[in-house]
Amino acid sequence: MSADMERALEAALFAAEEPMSAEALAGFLRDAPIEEVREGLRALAAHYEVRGIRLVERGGRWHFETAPDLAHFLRRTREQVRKLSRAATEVLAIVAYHEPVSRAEIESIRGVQTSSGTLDVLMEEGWVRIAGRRESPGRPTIYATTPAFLDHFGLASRRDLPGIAELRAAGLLDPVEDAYDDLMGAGEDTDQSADRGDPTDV
Amino acid sequence: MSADMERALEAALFAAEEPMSAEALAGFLRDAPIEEVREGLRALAAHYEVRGIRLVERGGRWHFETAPDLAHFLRRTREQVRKLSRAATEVLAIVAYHEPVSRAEIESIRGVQTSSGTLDVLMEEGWVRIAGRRESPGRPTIYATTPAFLDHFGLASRRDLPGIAELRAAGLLDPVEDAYDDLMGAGEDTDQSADRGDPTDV
Amino acid sequence: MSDSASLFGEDAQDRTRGDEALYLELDGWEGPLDLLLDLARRQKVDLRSISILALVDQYLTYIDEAEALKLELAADYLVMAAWLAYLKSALLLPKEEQEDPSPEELALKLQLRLQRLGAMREAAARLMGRDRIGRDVYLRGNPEGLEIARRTRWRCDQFALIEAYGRVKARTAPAVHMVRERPVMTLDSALDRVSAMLGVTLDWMRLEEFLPPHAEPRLRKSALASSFVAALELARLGRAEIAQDEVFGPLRLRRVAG
Repeated sequence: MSADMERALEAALFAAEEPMSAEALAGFLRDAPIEEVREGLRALAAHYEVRGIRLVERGGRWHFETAPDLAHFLRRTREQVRKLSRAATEVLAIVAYHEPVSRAEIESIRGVQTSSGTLDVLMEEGWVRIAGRRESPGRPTIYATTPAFLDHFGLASRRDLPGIAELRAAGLLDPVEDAYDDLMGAGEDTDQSADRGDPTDV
Repeated sequence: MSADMERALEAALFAAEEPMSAEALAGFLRDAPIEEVREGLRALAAHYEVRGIRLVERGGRWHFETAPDLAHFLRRTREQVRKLSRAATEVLAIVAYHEPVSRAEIESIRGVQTSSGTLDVLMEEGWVRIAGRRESPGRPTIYATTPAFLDHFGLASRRDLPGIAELRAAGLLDPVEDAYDDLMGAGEDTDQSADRGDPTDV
Repeated sequence: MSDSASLFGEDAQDRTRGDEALYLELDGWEGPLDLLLDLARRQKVDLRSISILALVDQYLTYIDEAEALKLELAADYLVMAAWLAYLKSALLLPKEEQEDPSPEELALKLQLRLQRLGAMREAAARLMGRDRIGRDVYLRGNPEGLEIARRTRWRCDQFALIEAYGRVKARTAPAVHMVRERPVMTLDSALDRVSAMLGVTLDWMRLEEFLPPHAEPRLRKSALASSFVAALELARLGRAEIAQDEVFGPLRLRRVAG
């Protein structure tokens, strides 16, 4: 078996658009003797045995394919980091503060309908999990946070989440604070409060 | 360089539908160090040197192709490349050796008007692209070659264009006016000729 | 063709055909410069050392014979012929009668142009002769393809989380709406004030004259609104008449006597 035969078979099989039989290959190679072609194919297959691609025979026809143990190199995941949407952040916060909660409870706390995609995003990210079903009419699915959630947000436990009193002290319940100010007749910030807009329509 | 790296590169390049840069390949190989990838590519290319297929670099991107000496086995069934007209081959050569180049410059070299169809054919083939406009009076469109041009003609880079170094050394890529000034040894107006920019008025 | 010297064209692409064939190839030329290049190559010397005078003669002879054969020549071939005839006569003139640019300069530039075209013709031939994909080398017939999946990683931090909860709580807390006390003139007091003032005079008065003087702006606005409604009410009761001479003009008011 000549090296030329092996090279010619290699090129022909590489360029072929579909698997080729030994007979078809012999036709390419100036009608080379079929036995030489078969021998060449075996030698070629042996050469590729240890490489990243392999020469395989399926139903009498030969083709190159990538080695199966390398399949994971042919796929690549490109990661794209994006800021979690406002809606998703709110849902995540509600799950964290109230877990376990059903979707209906989340909606009633948020005061807005929650798209199912929002919970999916949080579960895909590994921050929220399904925590079973509530033993109440309709047996709704209930959701809770995961250990990965605590890790990511730097919380030792859910007890680390600030309480309502702390939130208010931190000014995180601002719109309510303003209403309180108004009640107390805080004088000159009328214009400011006019600018703020309706705090309920968010 | 590990055998694993070589195998993984081999598989990825085999499976790829387009030429791949070392950077893109590194992305598939779990962000392997780029130097290891380059080293692997060189080793792989060396391995295939004597075989029926070859690993080649074109414009910084790598692909496998059949060895050129085996063309006669493969031509039979493969579609022949479209034959370019003489005008088109000349225009292509002028774009490649002079890029970026305006249509007026092409015409001044050929001494004949270039039909817009000629450039269209080359752009359709994917070998020539519009490379912006020249910042000179009339802001003419300028043309350059593409990575597909390098691929098709088996050029690692434009430096591989046949004879380009000799042509440049002989001044044959300079406009006639510059060459004339050089020949006349016009010492004092070198600056002028450098400023001239638009070599179309020959 | 193998070496760089051939780039200058002495042996490149020499069309080996007889002179008779030459005349039948008129369509084959890519313009007069192309014809000149081919004629120059027939001199079998480096393009740098061709004789321009001989080349001009060859070209003019070619054009003459083509015309004798009644071949149709495109205008640019004739323009080139005229220019070359001029160049030839200028080259033969005594030096002192020459103008600028000199015929030598023109001849040299023509030679430079021919060299450049020759170089590109040669380059094109060598380019086309390379191992080309689809003709000499082939790509993989049926590649499996590589797959790039996109995955989004979400970014969020503790502060954003807690702030979001605060936002939800603030939004859904029972809303308390407070109306701040503000200086107003009620409709009743406006009615009293306007009817009292109307009693003082029978003349037309502008509505603004019924407003309390020196009132602060917000009170003045309220008083204007209330007084206007009061005026309408008095008019309805037949106790006053209202006039306005033009759109947005001053509203005037007077008591209906009786």
